[in-house]
Amino acid sequence: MANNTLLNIENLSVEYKTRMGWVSAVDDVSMEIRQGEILGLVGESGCGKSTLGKALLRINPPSARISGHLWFHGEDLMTLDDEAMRQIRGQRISMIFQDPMTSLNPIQRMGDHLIETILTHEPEVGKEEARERAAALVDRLGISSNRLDDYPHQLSGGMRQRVMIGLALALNADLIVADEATTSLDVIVEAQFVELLKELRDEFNLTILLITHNIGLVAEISDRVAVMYAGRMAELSDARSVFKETLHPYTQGLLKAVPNIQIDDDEELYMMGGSPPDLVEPPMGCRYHPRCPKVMPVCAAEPSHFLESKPDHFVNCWLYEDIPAEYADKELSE
Amino acid sequence: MSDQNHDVLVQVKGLTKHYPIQQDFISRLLSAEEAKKVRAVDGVEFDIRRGEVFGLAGESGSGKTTVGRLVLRLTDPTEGDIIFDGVNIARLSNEDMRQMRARMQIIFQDPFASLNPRMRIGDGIGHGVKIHSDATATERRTVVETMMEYVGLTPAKLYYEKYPHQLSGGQRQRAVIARALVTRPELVVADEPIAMADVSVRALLLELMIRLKEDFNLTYLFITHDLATAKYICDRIGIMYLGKLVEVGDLRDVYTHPSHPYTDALLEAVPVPDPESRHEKPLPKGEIPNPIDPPSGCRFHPRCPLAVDVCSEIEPELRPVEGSTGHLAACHLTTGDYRHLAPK
Amino acid sequence: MHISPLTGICASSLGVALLLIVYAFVRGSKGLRSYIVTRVLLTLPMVLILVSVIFFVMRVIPGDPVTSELGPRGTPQAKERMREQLGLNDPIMVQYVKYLGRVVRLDLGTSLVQGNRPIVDELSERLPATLELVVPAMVVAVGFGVLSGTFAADRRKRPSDYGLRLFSITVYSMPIFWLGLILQVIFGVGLGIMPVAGRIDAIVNTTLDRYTNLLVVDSIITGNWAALGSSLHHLVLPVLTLGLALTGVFVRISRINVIESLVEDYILAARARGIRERVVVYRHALLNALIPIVTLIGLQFSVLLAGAVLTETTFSWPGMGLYLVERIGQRDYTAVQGVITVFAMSVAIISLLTDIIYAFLDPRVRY
Amino acid sequence: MRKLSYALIGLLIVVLVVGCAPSQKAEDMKTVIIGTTDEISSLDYSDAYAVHDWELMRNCNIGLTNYKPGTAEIVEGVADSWDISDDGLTYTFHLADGWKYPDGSALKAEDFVTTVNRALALEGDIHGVVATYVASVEAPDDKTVVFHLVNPRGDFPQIVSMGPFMPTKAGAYPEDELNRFPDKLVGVGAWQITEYDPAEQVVLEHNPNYKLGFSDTAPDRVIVRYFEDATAMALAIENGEIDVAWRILGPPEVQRLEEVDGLTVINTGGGGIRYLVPNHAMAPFDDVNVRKALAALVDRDEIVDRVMKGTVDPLYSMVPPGFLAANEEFLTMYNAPNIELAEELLTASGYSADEPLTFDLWYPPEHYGTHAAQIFQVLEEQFEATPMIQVTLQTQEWGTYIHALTDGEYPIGYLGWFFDYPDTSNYLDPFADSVASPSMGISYANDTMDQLLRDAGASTDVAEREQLYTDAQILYAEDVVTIPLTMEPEHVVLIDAKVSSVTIGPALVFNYELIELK
Repeated sequence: MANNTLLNIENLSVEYKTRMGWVSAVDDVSMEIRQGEILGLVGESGCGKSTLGKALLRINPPSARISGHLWFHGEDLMTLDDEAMRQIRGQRISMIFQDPMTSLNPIQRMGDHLIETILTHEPEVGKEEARERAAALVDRLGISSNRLDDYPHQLSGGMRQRVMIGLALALNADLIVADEATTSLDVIVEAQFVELLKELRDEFNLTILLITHNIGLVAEISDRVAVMYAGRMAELSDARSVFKETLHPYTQGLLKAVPNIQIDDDEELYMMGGSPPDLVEPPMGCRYHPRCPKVMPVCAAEPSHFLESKPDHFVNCWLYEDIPAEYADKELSE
Repeated sequence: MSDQNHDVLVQVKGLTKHYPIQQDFISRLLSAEEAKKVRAVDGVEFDIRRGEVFGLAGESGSGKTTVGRLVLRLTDPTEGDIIFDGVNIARLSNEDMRQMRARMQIIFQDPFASLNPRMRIGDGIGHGVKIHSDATATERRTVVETMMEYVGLTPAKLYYEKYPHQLSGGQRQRAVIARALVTRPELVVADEPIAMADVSVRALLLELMIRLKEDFNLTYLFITHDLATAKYICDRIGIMYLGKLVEVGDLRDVYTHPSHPYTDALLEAVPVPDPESRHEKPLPKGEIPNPIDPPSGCRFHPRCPLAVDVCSEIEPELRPVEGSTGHLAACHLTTGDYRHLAPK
Repeated sequence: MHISPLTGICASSLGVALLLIVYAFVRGSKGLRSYIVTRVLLTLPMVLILVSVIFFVMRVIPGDPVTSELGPRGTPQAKERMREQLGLNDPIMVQYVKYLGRVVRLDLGTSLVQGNRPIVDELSERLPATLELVVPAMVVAVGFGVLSGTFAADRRKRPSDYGLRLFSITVYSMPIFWLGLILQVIFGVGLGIMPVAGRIDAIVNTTLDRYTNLLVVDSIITGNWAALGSSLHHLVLPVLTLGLALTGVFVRISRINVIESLVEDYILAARARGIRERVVVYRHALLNALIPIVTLIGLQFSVLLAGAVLTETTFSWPGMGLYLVERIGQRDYTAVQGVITVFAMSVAIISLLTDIIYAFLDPRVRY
Repeated sequence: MRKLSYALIGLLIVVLVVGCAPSQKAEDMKTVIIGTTDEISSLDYSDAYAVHDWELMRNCNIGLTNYKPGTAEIVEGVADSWDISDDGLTYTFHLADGWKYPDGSALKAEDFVTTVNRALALEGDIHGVVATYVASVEAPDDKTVVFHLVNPRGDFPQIVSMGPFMPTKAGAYPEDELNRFPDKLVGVGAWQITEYDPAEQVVLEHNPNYKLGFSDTAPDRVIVRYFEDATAMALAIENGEIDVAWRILGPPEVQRLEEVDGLTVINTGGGGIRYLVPNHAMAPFDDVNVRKALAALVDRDEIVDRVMKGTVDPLYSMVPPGFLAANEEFLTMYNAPNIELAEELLTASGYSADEPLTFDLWYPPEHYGTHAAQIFQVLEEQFEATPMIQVTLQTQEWGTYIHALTDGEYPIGYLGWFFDYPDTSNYLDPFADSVASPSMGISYANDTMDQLLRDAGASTDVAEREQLYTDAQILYAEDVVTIPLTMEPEHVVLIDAKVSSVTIGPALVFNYELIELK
């Protein structure tokens, strides 16, 4: 574990109860989030990335079953009682949600969102001071502070998303979890948002976990990239390594399937076969094996492990792991 | 501007749609100005050639979705003509229009919302056949199952009986496509058809749409906000901003030589999945303004990095880009009379 | 000018409405302001229409007031005199215009029975009694209903939720007079701690000077604490009865609305900011849920009046509802017309207020 | 939110504590609270014509004559003697000394003239009653009141005990219009009304100058509390909120309260009667045999026991017990149920089992209480005990019913009667006098009966009147003018711990000063 680890996720599993049965949304995920980095967490819908993000704040629905450890400043967040956890939220770890329209209380003024957050965690601050801080904050985010009394519907989409950032920044949280924070934005606004996020990271020394399905966005902003598939971590490394020295077959396929704006090459988009698995009854072994072009006998039988195959480059694939003897033979025979 | 060399299926001329704003009668009584309205689409002109994929791109609020609905006359235009295969459907009676509808279909963005949750997939797909033809139930079922096989809902007999919630997102979108194509239309308006799909599914859907186009001789009006996706399917593309078409032309021309600063900004803002080529160019300021009160002159001028005085005064017209016949843009500085003012 | 409690109450409720409207006007957005102006201006024709409908309906319903009052043995002269007195000999439009003129001056004519008292005097006694019953009942119903509905929503599918839902269905489906009777038997006759009838103890009543006929108000302004205690004491059971009967709806509606708002994204976002759970539920979720509830309050007003009739009978509470029923039985044509006029005007004012509060509460509504 | 809920809880506690704490007001006055479901219609002597109004008036004032407490017997009131002219048309009353109003002013003969003249001049409810008897009135001096009558009336001493013959001080009421709700009600009686909250209560306090004085056990103050319905009043007395419950408790309340410990329920007799109304002007009830046959078939005990569970009494003459000459002629003459007699009578009129007597029997469904339908089912059974009768029950809403009945449109119907003033004549004249009878839907006319009733009315000799009324009742039963069925008793309920006794007579006069407290 590196010294600059901010949050260490250890064997985190989250299951939901649905009518179909228990869904294994996050399955035995371990990774660390480092101080000051932007960690991009990518994956397709239903891969468990949002569930993972919510688990960091322990705000999954009450029906969820969570296990594992979340080491944060020497404490395991999983062992905290509700009140202690509440104090962590917003103050130490905060979250930016996907849809800023629905994530802001429609009948609460923009400023009141901020003031309420500040006063909740710092009750010793006066109301006036909280308002001044809120004003300074939105000003920094490029919104005129005389719009503090506006209601969410009076703001544009970009402004609303800035308010969401403001709420996350209001208490100088150590870690910001941005869950699909740009999905509802148009390209230009999204690009502006990404720019702002980068600026803020440098200015406030933020640590950001950027959860998104937009691989281009991750490439634009992330220091390190984690790829999730069907509830498991597939690959994790610095951005360049993931994009340029891709190890996992899923990541490889995903990158080839991403539309590219560059017009000079006329390549066809890669078509990944099959469809994401049903997590009520996930495939045995490696969950990607039914779609994997490099599938081996072992893949269908035993899950691979998330290991550091190159320095600081983790991957969860039998291609990079010693295959147990009984399967090694089979491969040879085929 | 219509090019006689091509067989034009749809010609849109001066298409305009204004929505009046709901105002209470007192304010209307008190205000001396004329009633305010949302200028959703304001004088848009383009052709769609038979057999091509014409893309329409822009941010939300640009009016692209409204254009799609106007082309099918799902809403009535305030002004302008829509000539579909020689017939001006903007002026057709409702009954004539109803018959025309069999020749045009729409695919919506959200497959969940556009499939009746209480109808079996097969019945949902066959619904249009029921309305537009007098086929018997068995004939209908055959037609539907053939189309389901075609779009990849195989085995069709199995999927016919399922309900929307039992399908994956990609399968639902296939069902929506099958439903649109089962009546064998000539024109398909696809409104963000794959925006909701995951990356791994998206390519499959694009491939499917292209294959269907070839097999059924379709013409697409492909509405999207995602320029990267558009690249893989569109032959020509129009860029809309605040109810106006600001640039139109062959996709390759537009992407390689964007001739409107807005097109340039849009292309520039698309994130590239390569951490080594992160973009550096400055972005346009602010957001798309309110279409109730659009800026004067060029509607993009308040955000335009190149804007000069004239941009706020005179509204630019679509003009051919130098050296290209089918590539037009509406910018004083790149195609208009004020090229000399363009910053070097 | 003689100020009766009726005119006083009309004036003061209009004043309260005006204050509320002015407050909303000053605090609200431009859109809200023009909405308020429109809504207030629309209220005038609405009241006019209501009052006109009452006038014409009273004239087409079968039964000649003169015959029913004087009976079959009334002499033609007596009938003629009475027609003259009631102005029934004028052409209908003349009667209509005169009637409107009188309504504006709050002159509702004189009763045909009970010593021909002016209706305004009778309502001056009855309206305050009803107000004193109905307003706290509504407060109880809304306050208790909304809070316990929210509580149930917060504890969804737990025993307290099931308990409250059972309770709400029970009180909702229980006839009011029966509920009242049960309370009377338990707390009055059984435990002997609550009075079962009337507005105030008869003996204490002799010490109370009446000004507004709102006994609580009168006892406070005259500093008569025994009367205050007694009138509050007498209020408990009737208010509880009417309040409980109305509570059921509010429990159910608030529960459903709060449950709906609890799954909204902004609730999750608020939790993620570490906002206290109680604040999340009672401020964020409840305040959003309140918006549809405000409309319900307006709609429940007519139910409230119907419930007031039954409660007033059960507790011998001399209010408007009972008066109306009594006078319909006695064919007291002017009294019925007067009561309905006052009811209609209060419905108009209440609906005006709920509309404005609704618009004020929900900043998204643009008019 | 927390603050708000604390505030609410706090408020609730304050309400309960303040509310439950006993009233601190030290009450030196012995107060009796009487509950009633009646209401005040008018407190103008020249107008009022309702039982409850008169009850209040009789407590605040005294006419020239008065009822002896607890009886229907007329004794002196403020007049200690009176003379009757030979032609019976002039009555001269002599006032006793010492009668004073609460303000100390003395009663004057002129005060009677004031009331009666206002009643004659103004269109009050009582106008007709006064005008029927009185031609004029004068006060030759302060101590003498002289009435000139329209016709000779033997019961005039009863009549002058009524409201419009009570004294009012000059100026107490406006001369040219009625004032139904004066601020105070005063007279020379034991009480004065000092406060009136409409629909809530009336407060009566002593007339300090009351000539007859008060006993030690009499209350100092009486509050009459108004109730909207009998159930609430019954609960209120059970809960001790009122000390006396008086008029009008329904049978279910009476039955229930009789079971309650600590309460005494007294049957005071009553003035309300119920009877069948045959239309003598319409077939088949123009035939006396038919009327007699019904009289022979009606089993009143069955109605009383089976339907009314003993809450009403059987009535065998239109004159209820307690009134002058009241007898039970219908019992002695027909001894119902007597099927043989009925069949005999019907056969005489040509009816048989093959050609039975058929008629519609009308009643209003609700006006006379919820038991009406049951009563009429029982009556139908009783009539159809002989195969010679077939009855069809018919109902009609009260408003239409009463008009149709009194207009003579029904062959036979059902009505109730309550006296205008408590005298035997008031139970016979309206039905049997040929002038009044048609307006009651009866249309009976018999010269002998008319003579009997007019002689009795004019007679001033009690024994003579008694004889005449006895004869009239025999004739009444023979002709079956109407068929008396039941009598509605009035009940008064007392709280044992507080009230020892009350005095209420058949005339339903309740003198509050005669309430005895413990």
